[in-house]
Amino acid sequence: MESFILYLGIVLMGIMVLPLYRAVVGPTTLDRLMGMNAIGSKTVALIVIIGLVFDRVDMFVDIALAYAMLNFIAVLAASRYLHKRGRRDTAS
Amino acid sequence: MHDVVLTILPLLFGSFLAILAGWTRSALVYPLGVVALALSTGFCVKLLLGVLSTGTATYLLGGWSPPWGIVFVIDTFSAGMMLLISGSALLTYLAFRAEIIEGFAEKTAAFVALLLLTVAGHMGIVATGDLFNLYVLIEVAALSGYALLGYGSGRAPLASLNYLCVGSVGASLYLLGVGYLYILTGTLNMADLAQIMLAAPVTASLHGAVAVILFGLWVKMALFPFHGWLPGAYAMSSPVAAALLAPLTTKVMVYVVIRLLIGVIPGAAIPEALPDVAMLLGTAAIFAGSLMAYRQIDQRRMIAYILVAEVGYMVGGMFIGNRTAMTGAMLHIFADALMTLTLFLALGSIARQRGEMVLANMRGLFRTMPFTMAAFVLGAMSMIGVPPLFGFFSKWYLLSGALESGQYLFMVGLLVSSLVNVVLFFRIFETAFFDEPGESVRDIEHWSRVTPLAVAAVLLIVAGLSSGLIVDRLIAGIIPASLI
Amino acid sequence: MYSIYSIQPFLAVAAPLAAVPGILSSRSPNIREAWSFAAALLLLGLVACMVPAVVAGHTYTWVVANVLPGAPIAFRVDAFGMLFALVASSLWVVTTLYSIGYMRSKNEHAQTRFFGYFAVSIFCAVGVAFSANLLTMYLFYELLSFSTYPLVAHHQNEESRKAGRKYLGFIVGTSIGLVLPAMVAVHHFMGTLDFAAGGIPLGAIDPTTMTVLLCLLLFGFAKAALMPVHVWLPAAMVAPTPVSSLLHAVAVVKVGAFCIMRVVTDVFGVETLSALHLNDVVTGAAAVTMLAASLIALSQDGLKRRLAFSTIGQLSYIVLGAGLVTAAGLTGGMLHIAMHAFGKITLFFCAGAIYVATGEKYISRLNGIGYRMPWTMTAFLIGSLSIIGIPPTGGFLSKWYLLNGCIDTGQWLLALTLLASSLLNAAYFLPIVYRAWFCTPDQAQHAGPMREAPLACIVPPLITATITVILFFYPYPFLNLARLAAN
Amino acid sequence: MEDFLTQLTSKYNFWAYIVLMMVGLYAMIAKGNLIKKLIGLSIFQTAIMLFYVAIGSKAGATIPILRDHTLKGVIDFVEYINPLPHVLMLTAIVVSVATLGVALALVLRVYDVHQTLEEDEILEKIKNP
Amino acid sequence: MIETLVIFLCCAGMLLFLGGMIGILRLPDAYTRLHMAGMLDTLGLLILLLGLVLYGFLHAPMSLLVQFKILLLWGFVLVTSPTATHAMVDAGVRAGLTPWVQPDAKRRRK
Amino acid sequence: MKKTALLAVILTGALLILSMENFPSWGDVQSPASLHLSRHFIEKSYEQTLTPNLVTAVLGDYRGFDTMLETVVVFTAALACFLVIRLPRDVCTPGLFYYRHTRTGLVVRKHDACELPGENPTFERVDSDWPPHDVVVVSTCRMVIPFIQLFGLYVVAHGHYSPGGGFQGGVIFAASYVLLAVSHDLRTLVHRLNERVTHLLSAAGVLLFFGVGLFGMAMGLNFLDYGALEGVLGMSLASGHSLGILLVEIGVGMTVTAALVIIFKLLSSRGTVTEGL
Amino acid sequence: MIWEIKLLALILVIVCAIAAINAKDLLSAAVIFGIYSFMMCVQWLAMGAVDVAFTEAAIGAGISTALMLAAIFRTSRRTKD
Repeated sequence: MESFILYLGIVLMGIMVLPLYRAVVGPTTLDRLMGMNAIGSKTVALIVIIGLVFDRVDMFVDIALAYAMLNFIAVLAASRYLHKRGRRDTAS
Repeated sequence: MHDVVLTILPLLFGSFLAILAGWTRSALVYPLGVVALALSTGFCVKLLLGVLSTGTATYLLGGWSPPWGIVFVIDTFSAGMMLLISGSALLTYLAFRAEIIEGFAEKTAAFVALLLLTVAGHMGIVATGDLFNLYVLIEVAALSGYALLGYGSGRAPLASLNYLCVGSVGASLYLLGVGYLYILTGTLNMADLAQIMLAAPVTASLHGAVAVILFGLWVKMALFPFHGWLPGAYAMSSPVAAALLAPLTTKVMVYVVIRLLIGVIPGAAIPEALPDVAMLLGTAAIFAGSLMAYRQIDQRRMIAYILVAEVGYMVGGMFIGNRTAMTGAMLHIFADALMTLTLFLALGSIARQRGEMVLANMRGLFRTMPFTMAAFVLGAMSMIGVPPLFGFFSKWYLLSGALESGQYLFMVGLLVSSLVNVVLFFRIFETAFFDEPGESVRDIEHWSRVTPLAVAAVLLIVAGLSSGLIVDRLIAGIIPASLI
Repeated sequence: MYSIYSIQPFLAVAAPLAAVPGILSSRSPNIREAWSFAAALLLLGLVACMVPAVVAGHTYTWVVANVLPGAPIAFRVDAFGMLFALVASSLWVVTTLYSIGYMRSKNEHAQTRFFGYFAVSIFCAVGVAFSANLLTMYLFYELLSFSTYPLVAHHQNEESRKAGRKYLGFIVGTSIGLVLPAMVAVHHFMGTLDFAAGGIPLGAIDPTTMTVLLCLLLFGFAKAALMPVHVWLPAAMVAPTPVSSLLHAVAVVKVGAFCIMRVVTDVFGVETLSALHLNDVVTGAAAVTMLAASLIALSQDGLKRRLAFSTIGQLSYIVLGAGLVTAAGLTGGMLHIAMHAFGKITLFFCAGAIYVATGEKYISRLNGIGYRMPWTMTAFLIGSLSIIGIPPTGGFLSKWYLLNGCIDTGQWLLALTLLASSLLNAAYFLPIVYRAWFCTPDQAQHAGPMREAPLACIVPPLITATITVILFFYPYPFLNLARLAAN
Repeated sequence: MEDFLTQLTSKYNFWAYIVLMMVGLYAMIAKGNLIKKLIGLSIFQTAIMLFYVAIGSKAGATIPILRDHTLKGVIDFVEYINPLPHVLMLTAIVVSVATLGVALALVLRVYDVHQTLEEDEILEKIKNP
Repeated sequence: MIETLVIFLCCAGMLLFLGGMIGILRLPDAYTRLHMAGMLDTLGLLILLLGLVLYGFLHAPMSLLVQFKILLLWGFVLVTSPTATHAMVDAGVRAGLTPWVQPDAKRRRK
Repeated sequence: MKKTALLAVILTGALLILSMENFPSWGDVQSPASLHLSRHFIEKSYEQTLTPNLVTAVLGDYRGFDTMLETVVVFTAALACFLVIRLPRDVCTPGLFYYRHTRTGLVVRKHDACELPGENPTFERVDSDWPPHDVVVVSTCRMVIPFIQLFGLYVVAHGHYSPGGGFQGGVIFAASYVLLAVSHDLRTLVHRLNERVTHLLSAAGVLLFFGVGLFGMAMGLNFLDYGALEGVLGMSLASGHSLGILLVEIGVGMTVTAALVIIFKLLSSRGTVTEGL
Repeated sequence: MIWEIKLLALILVIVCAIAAINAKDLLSAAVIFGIYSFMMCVQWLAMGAVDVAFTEAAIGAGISTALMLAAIFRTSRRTKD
């Protein structure tokens, strides 16, 4: 069962490559933002899984929580940028 | 007992209080700074006297004994450095009273706090006995320095940003080197590290660690190929920041290297090629600094380039590898700091009256601001290396040490740079002495500006005459006997 | 023969400096000049106080600060230093008087500055005279360079600034570029910079290094104007005449010659030099300079320029004396410092007086001036006789000793050079005298009745001329000191 | 070759940090945009932090928070990862964010003055204002 | 029993993730990709977290506090993830990003 | 330029890799780094400080001075931003005033502030004519922010037992304010935490840290020696240290929160502290 | 033990770093830099450095990105390289 969790983690890590591709390649900023959000949500799960692997999940869950929050904030801030500046930038 | 730490605490405390005061009773901010700096200077004097009578002082921060906790270790040389730093900061602070109070409007509190913090950072760098703590202190000093230098109009922010990039890389490289040492020895305390390294096998990694640390510090101290940030940063910023930081930053970094070289890193751990490279860079710095100083129009920029050359002096001196040259490098830290202080203070007061610091704006200054110019002359003479001013004696030791080891190119560099300095400064003197000031000039020389300047200038003579004493009491005991 | 530890040398050195605040702060010219005079007399008194003990063979010492190991900033008064200090301090009194006359009648600007820096220069000259080691000497030497710079560039116009730059460039360039490393090297090899009669013992430094060091010091003290580094001296002639007299008679060039003498006798040591035959380097340089300078002087039309080249030649006599490394030669060289000083200052005073009275600077325009300014030209005659070395003047004595020195060591070539140079001296000075007294003036300007320069400009050359003559008959203050120093 | 492989496998974290560091350094030197430079600086600093954290790692050890700390017992240092590099890097991260903040403030000021973030354009503007 | 449930939930979560990611890769424009990401990602994470909580009962005995925290995280994701997606779409619209229209549909409408 | 940079970078990298030769291999338990200092910390710190999180123990206590300086660095950064980009107040006052009708979202632009009363329920003062976030985002954030702040406090306080501490908690706390500014607007944030408060808070945080240190000195021990707390509160020595760490973490949290909020406010509004991201 | 995760994370970190410095506009660079921080955080977690990872999550993902966005918001997102 432990190895299942470990494999879970590895697969999760592997899946992360796909949004990373989107985030790196683009083509629009929105895509990158989406990639960031997707990676963030995977990572939250990954952190809990690493915690399980270390057998110290009580220590890791705080981080996962903080991670989710900050990911949210970052995404919101970036989309706020697009709110305010996006049109002008696309126009230019 | 608490003397060691009491030299720094007033500054930190003062900076916090300055912010509190700035948002409640803003009239208190400037006096607060004076009190903090004066207290700090006072404690430095006390510390110096104490160290002179009882020997190296150690202070355990948090009460944890080394190597587990952080310690401050003050020997005679570092006590002298601390006094130098706090004293020169106090003089700058007093001299620029008008600028600090008026020039920053609502931001005075922030400025004063940053000023105190940067001084505290520099003093901490000198005091600390822990490699990582040193890094944090470097960053405290540097970060506040960036802000002080970046506050200004025109190109100041760009210059400061440039400084920030280079400085951060330097500090990071230092940090990396500390990591290398840590992985090899498992400790961060300097004394402990010195012990372990004596016994440790000399390997490529050890050499690499030392090289990276020194490389990082060279970047921080603006040694020749990495000097790009220095002239801009000091020439574009407000005169207060330049006068405060120009005497401190590079010199303190040189101090760190010297401290590492003579107290921590055993000779075997230094890569063989490193001293040669350092000598080469030092000599190149002297030539390049002098050459570029010659081409400058702005006088502050010119002096900044001279500073680049002076860094070359010190780096060369400490890597020549004999006792005399090391003494010279150590003495030159004091000398260079004092000279730079004098020059920048004088230029600061002149800039206040005349605006831009180009040669044409310095006409007739001897007539309108005689005391300022007299001090400027003393500082310049010291840079040139005229006895009995302080600059001569450090140069003497450097020359003597270079001769002992047969570093003739370095000797030539020292002499050439002195000669270039003659040309550079006499250009100013000629204009300031012989040209008419012009009709519209109304220069004012206020005693509150002149007094600190005069103190700095007189100190140049006094320190020069007592340089034998300084070498005997402060420096000679620090250099290990193994260095011949 | 014992050493007296006393603050007296320090006081003597500092005496001129004491006048500076007074000069700078006084508003009226009278007070300013009174300060100058007071300081000059004070200095003369302080120096004279020490004469008896020095003549008796004692020395005064005083350590100001221990700055470098083996090289403190210290003063020591010995016979040679006393000789030079005596010359400088006594001539300062006269020069002050002359300056007052000159500056007032020419109505020069910035007189406060002039007198201030003048005092500082004397301070440096006396400092050089009384220094106990090479470091102290270097210190005052450098300060002298910087403090005479404003005097040289006194007129502030483009020409004088250029001259000032040249002056400073040569003097400071050589002192930092040549003397400083040599000094460092001496300190490195010997561990001390103190002047000691023996100098460097034979074999302490290998001969090649020794040669290099000697050359560095010989040409490093560019104030002595040995041939390749003499360029500054004629250029500096743009300065007001009292400055020229200061430069050429009292302070600057004599300081250079003094330094070379000191270095040869007390740093390298006479025995060492002669054993290594290094004195030939010194005498060679001196001989070349002597002849070349005299030849150049022949073709100069500017009075002051001719005097300047004459000075270059005469300084080489002193250097030659140092290079002869015999007692007679050294005595002659040292004595020549004094004799040339009195002679040359007379000439400069006269040149200045002519300029004040008539505004003439060129020899070709001096026809018949003797009738118009008989006192001046008499003094001029005596001065030139002394420089040439014709008997009833002091110049004869020093040349006599020098010639003796040459013959003692059998250096006939040098003796011949000396004589040839004296002939050349005569060839460039006597025509001026001839013109002044025996040619009829081309224009009407010099005809007319006798119209001398102001009294303050006339008295000093007469005094110095008189002293020049007196020194022939009674040279003992200087001669004794020189002999004492040479032995 | 074998040596190289063992080196690579036993120290790949160290190697990776060097690669990262070089990426950051390259950005700082070669990129003309000021914010790119700052990103490079941040990468550079994180690379060093990665190195430090790698120093602390210990095979078969757990995170440096004591397990069952209420039980009195002998704590074996082998069980826990070395906490000291973590402490140092916490401080370093804080320093790096502070540096970033100040740098961005300066960037804002630079933009106010020169209206561009490209270094070459700024230099151009300084030369011909 | 719980073990099977855990494996099922985790696998389901991973599948959803995978689907979402393939959607992110393959779909033609940002809005459609966001749609996939927003829906499948959120659901995947939620299910996966549930699985992990259950696993905690089973193998690594967690304190209730930890499970509560994971549930808190669950709730947090439930609230914020759609909001974030919404904000992103909003931003895209306001930034003037035009939605993709199927070329065939256009033609057919004609 | 790029080629030179690449060359320099590769050379440096090669040198660094070469000098790694003698490093102990990965994860070596017996390497000097895991033996000398860290062994002492792992084995002794719990009994000396009663703090199971070794990182917190070392950070807060053994290397407390480092941590104080780190806090000072953050404080410095805030001051630096303030000094560098804060514009003078008179420059910040805009010539135009915007008022939004709360029902319709219509924005009215006025040249003079006095014409509308400040406390008008139908109109609210806004910074510019940017459209606000829609109700979904705003209300979600309104809901989430207190939760984040609570979590931040928890992280500060629970640093002894789990990862976290003053710094992380402070950042999370600051992030909640950033979220507030992003989801509403900067005016709301400034309304909650005005400049004066943030500055005072940042100084107060460092002063708290400093005060704990000075307290040690006042009790005759060294600076930052938390053992001094033992005597006053009648605790054991180790719990005195534990309390000291807690106090210190609170100070750090205060400073970090305030400083980051200051930096964000200044950066996002270009020094005017009116309209931001 | 979990070296696979570490290795993957390491590769992703490097990819992100290179992508961040090569991004064609600064907004993207900032966003990718945020991802970089996430990955770094995972890397540190896998190495067992929980406190560092926590800090990096808070700093890199949250504040750093927000600050950078704010700065870009106030300047320009244009970049030539």
